[in-house]
Amino acid sequence: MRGKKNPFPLSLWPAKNIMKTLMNKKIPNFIFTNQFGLLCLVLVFIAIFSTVTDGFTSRFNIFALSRVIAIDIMIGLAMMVVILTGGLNLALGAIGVSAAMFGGWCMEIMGIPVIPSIILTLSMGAFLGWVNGIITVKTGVHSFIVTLATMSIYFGFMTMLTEAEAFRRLPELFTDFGSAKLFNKYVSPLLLLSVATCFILFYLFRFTDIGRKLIAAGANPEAAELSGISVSTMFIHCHVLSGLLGALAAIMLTTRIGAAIPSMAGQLGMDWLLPAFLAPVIGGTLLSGGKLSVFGTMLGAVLVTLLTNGLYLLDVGEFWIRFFLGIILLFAVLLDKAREYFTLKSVIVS
Amino acid sequence: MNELCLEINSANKSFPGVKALDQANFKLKKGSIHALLGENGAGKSTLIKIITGVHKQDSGLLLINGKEKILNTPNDATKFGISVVHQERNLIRRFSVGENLMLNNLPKTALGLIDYDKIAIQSKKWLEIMDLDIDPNTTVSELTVAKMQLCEIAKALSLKAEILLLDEPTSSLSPQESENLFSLLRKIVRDEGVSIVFVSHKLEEVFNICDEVTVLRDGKNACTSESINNLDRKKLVKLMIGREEQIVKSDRKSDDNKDAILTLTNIKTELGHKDIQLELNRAEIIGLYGLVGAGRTELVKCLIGLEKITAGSVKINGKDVTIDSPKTALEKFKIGYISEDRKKEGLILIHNVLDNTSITIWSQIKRAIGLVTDKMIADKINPYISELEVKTPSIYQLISNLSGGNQQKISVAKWLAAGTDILIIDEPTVGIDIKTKAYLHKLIIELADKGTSIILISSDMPEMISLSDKIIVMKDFQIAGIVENDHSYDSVSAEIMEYIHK
Amino acid sequence: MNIKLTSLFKKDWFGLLIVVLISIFIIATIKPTFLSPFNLYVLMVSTSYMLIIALAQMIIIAIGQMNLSVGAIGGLVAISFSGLMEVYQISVPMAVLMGLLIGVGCGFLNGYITVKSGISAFIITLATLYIFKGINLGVTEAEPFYNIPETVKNFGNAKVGNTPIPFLIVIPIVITFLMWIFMNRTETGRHMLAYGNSIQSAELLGISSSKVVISAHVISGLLAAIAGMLVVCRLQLGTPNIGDSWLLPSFAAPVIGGAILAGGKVDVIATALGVLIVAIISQALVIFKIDPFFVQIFLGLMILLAVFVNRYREYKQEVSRKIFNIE
Amino acid sequence: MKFLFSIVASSAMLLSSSVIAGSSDTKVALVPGGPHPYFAAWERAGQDAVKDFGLGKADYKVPAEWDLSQQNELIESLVGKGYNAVLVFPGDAVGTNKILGELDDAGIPTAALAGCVEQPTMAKMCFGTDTGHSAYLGTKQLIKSMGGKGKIAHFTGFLVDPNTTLRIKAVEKAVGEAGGGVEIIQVIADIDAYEPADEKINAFMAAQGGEVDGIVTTAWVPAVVASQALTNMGDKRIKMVGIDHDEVVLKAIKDGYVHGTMLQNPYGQGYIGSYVMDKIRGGCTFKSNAPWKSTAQTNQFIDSGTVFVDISDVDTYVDAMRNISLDILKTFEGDFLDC
Repeated sequence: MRGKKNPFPLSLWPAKNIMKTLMNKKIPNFIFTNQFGLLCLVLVFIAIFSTVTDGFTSRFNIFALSRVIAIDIMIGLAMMVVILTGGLNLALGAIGVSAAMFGGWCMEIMGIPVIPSIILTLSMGAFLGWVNGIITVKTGVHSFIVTLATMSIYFGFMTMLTEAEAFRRLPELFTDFGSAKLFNKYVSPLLLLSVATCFILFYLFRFTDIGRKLIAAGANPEAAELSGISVSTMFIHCHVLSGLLGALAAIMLTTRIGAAIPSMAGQLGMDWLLPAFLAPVIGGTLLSGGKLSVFGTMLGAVLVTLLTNGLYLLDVGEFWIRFFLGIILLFAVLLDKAREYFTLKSVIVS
Repeated sequence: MNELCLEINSANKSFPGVKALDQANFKLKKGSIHALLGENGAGKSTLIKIITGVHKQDSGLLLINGKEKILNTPNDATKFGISVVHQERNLIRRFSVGENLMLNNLPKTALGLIDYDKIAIQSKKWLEIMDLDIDPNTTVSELTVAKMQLCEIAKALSLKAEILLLDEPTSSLSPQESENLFSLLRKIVRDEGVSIVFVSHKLEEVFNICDEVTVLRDGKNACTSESINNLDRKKLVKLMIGREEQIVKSDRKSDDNKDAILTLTNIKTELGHKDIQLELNRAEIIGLYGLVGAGRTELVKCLIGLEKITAGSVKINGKDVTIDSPKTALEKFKIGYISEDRKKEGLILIHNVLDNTSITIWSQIKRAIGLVTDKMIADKINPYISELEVKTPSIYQLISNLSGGNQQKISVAKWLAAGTDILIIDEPTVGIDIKTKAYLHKLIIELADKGTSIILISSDMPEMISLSDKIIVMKDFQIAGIVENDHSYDSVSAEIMEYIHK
Repeated sequence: MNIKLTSLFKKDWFGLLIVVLISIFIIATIKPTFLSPFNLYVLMVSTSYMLIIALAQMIIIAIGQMNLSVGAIGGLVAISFSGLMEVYQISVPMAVLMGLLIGVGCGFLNGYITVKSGISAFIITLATLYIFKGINLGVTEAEPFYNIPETVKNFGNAKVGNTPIPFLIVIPIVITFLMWIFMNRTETGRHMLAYGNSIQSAELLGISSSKVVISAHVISGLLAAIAGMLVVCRLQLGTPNIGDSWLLPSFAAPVIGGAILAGGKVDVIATALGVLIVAIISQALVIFKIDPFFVQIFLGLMILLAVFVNRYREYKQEVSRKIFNIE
Repeated sequence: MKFLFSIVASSAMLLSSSVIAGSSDTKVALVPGGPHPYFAAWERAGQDAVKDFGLGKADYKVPAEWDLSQQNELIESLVGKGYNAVLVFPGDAVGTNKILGELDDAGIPTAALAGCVEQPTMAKMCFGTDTGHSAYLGTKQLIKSMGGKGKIAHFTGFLVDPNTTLRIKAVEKAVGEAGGGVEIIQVIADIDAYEPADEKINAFMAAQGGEVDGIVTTAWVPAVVASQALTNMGDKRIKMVGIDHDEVVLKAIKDGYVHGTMLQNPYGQGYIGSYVMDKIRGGCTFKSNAPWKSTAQTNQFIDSGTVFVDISDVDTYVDAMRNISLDILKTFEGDFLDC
């Protein structure tokens, strides 16, 4: 069934398109997109968990869930922008932690007020991302290997400079933001921040020339270069953006924990890698680059966090969660290959 | 004696939108050296791919020593005794020569380990046949290109190959090395009973060693197994490119206001070009003609900044400029390049018509904070889509779903939308159906009339003669000669041929 | 004679051997206890399992792929090995066999899915990393297995006669020798390197890529399993977080040993010397009381440096091939 | 999808057959900082508390890794599941305060167990071994066994563990009071896991083994690995004071390689902690003039007792710990609570 319009790979559903199709009663093409499938899956799991476990819909759990989802979305977005180039950013966790510790140092030791410190933290993240970008582009080495090396370099330097000491006395204004509650105590403001970032990125990739160039460079670097796009600059932009979003995710995690702790993203920041891969890949971002879905990544992050929380509540044993996430990642990756195979194999319209 | 060791009769093969082979046939006599000739797009490479098992023919038979064989993978071809020596070598550069020769059945010692001494002895036998006195333990990467090629032929012999296919074997050999290769080829045909399919664009080599010639043109046989002695250079060239179809008499008035928009003076490039002179006037079409490996595409890629120009000056409207990237070429000097490889360098297959056509104009049409909506783009590109009559259900259709002809129209529309002053078009009509081809020719002429200066690269002689005002003939990365085109096919094509085979 | 010498110089491992000898000499002059029997013993112990881990990654680099689940396989086998002995009182040889089988099984899974799905091994092994670690945590609930049979414990501390050489290093040395034989003297080994060099020409020679990829991953899984069990002997217990810190060193040693990550060029002896260099530097840091986290920075820098050097060498070759030599 | 449904269905049945509920509806969650042998005693302590005090539940739940956000996530999901009292070993002296505050808003009493959080905090109390004092006593014992002079090394736990800084300062204090004859030549921290501990301690013994005369270990895993190292080397010259009651350490004491060990009281902490939580939920509050002790981190500290065990009483350490717990329990309500 060739839909009237095969949507631009990125868009969830432009408003006018839905209205038009509803009027002439044809199934909107959006039904077939990956994002709709995810939305149904999320709703199904919400239904299951709220019936099977009593604590799921409690105010406390929803609030806690909203915070974890917020951070996982941000981490997913930070990895998505690098997957766009067909590459990977293993140093995402290390960049986030280093930026957050730098921010903690600014706020606690240097006494810099909160807002300038946050700006400094974000620029530190962007700088570390820029370093990844420059090395990858200048040497032509696959970004996986470059970021594998920079992961341990960044984390090592951070730990040496801070002697693995946490910054615990952060200003109240900063730490309260993490536990503030909105919509009569159901949702954390962090979630609003993440959703807002999603819309900003959606606007960037869907409605601006830079965004379109980033996607084109990721899809076919040779063709993009010959069409007047400086592919190396675009790849560096992606890594800078990834570093920035990684720093933002780390700031959100720091407000949540209330302290900037070296081990917040685990050994070498590797704990971030699972959520960072799961959200975009489940969300429909092609691992070979050139196709991404911002809202897909958001829904991917929601689905993963929902599942983890549900498994915790179901007393299935918190230890088996990592196993399930591994299985889901494998299925998502196999699905991703099938999707890529499907798009290229479709029928020829002469 | 001369029964056929390899026979292909009435093979057809078509790709989306174009028929590559149309009832082509090929007969290789045992113990003979047979030349397979044809210009770009004549179906030569498709036939080679069928012989070597890379592609399967849609219909038609392939017989080896009289028995029909089905080749599903390149491996089957090797099994049935057909070996190939490609341009890009198939040897493992880090292994030793001996190991490369024996890799698929390495001799083992009693313990099942590789016996390198046995390898040396056994491989020595094959190397001697090729007069290669190199120690089998030297690693391949230390050899010269010529020696590597001889090793590859030795490997084919070690695989008990009866039919040896050499694809442009002398493209990176010095004349002296080529001569050595030819004498060896004659020797192995005589002594080893091997038959050789020799694919080359250097006609003097064909006359030097081949017994028979098959020429392909537009997917059909211009001649089949013609013996070499009743052919001379002129007749052969005529077979290769002689098409009597009428030349599109372009009513281009040759106005002689010579304001040069682009001048290249004694250009040398990193890739090996030497003292290139070129002057492109406004609204003029210059043709760059040459055979495969003449360095035309490479020259153009240096011009738009993909590769480095090491010496000489590039002037745009008389001013000295340096173009360091396609981005500067497009944005500062309005130079566009339509690539010959549509699928890899021209278009983004997984994106739709809207994106591919507008990729060059996003930064031009963006509003505040970089805003570029689908509607803005659609308004800008729809006129070009309709003007070029691109058949697509909607502008959101994926490029991979369009036919070859429509894809080529999109890659042209992309640059029309960008509004370039200088447009470089590389092999515009390779693998395009006749109707679209004629349409593209008309379009190129209209473009020039409207003031765009065009550099046309093509190895399609009639296309070149009907379109370009002036034809520059290139050979071995240098300019062999410049032909003023008066659109009379015979005189111009003869003059070009003169330069090609000087 | 000098032909022999020059060809020696061109070998990767010769340069590394010089670096190892010089660093030992420097450290020993500054701190004589560096050469004390006990210190050599400790050095050899930490080198022992690291050597096998590096070989487990090296064989995958040989075919131009990457195996992120080396640590997870090692950890899973470590807890299964110790768990079987503690919970089910399985005899040591039987437990060793089952441990190896688990390693082979995990390796086969990695190889099979990579070949059948056509997805890059890096992504597949990232997913199986979490699957194997998930099984590990699920089974042990993060509790180590303590009472390991005496024979295993003794093996962990035993020394060869009264020399400082621990039994633990004997197996890795044998395995390194076997791997050298495999990579340089067996057909499958050479086919793997050929595959790593260029998949297209390997297939043209009738080398089946699925056989090569699956056997490489199976061997990698087997080696990871052996390393996991050696660590259990060393630590005298099976703790779930064995293998968590293996990823970086498993890449650093082969890359220091001149391996090309794109595949086709690995050197067993150079990799072993790479492991030795990492061990010596880490040991030196402790002696000179330098911050232990410097090891992380050192490993990262070494990977980048080695990758740059290889990239530069490849770039040199590429340029020379591209220029049209018409002289 | 079918695969996931089957998991959900099977675990739902599992849920219904949980432990038989006691009279009171208090459901205590005992949450350590991460997987570690020290906390194993909490599991039994919880089960005994349910039997002895008739609690609804007292379950020992372990985060998969030593990671504060994983500990927070686990606590949040436990509260979501209905646990209404939380005893926590702080993943970070300040970081954990944040979640304790949020639990308090939700009306759930919390207390720090075996490690304290820095004030101001919403934790009702900090009930654990005075780790600083315990390290101080241990170092004193070590110095005594070394004859008052020599060089010592100090191996301690994770930097994220709130007790680590207390222990490092306490060892320095004890050495300071030894009149200059004793000197700390190296402190190796962050090695409370087997692989890093094994690597670092053996590297240290190899490099500085000759110069060091005494070793004080103030964390479980380093104590085990150090005792093992001394036993392997058969070295009785170097004196060592360990911590906690791992059989390897106890065996080394019996064999004379280790001078003694500072016992903490994990069982008592879990047992009495659950009791206090039940009382608090029952409406009791802490007396304003309760006999709190104070440490560097908090002045709402109750000492769960520590005792030095050497070769003489190494076999009877279990009774020693048990007696301490019973004494504390007997007088607890009288001294601290008014209900």
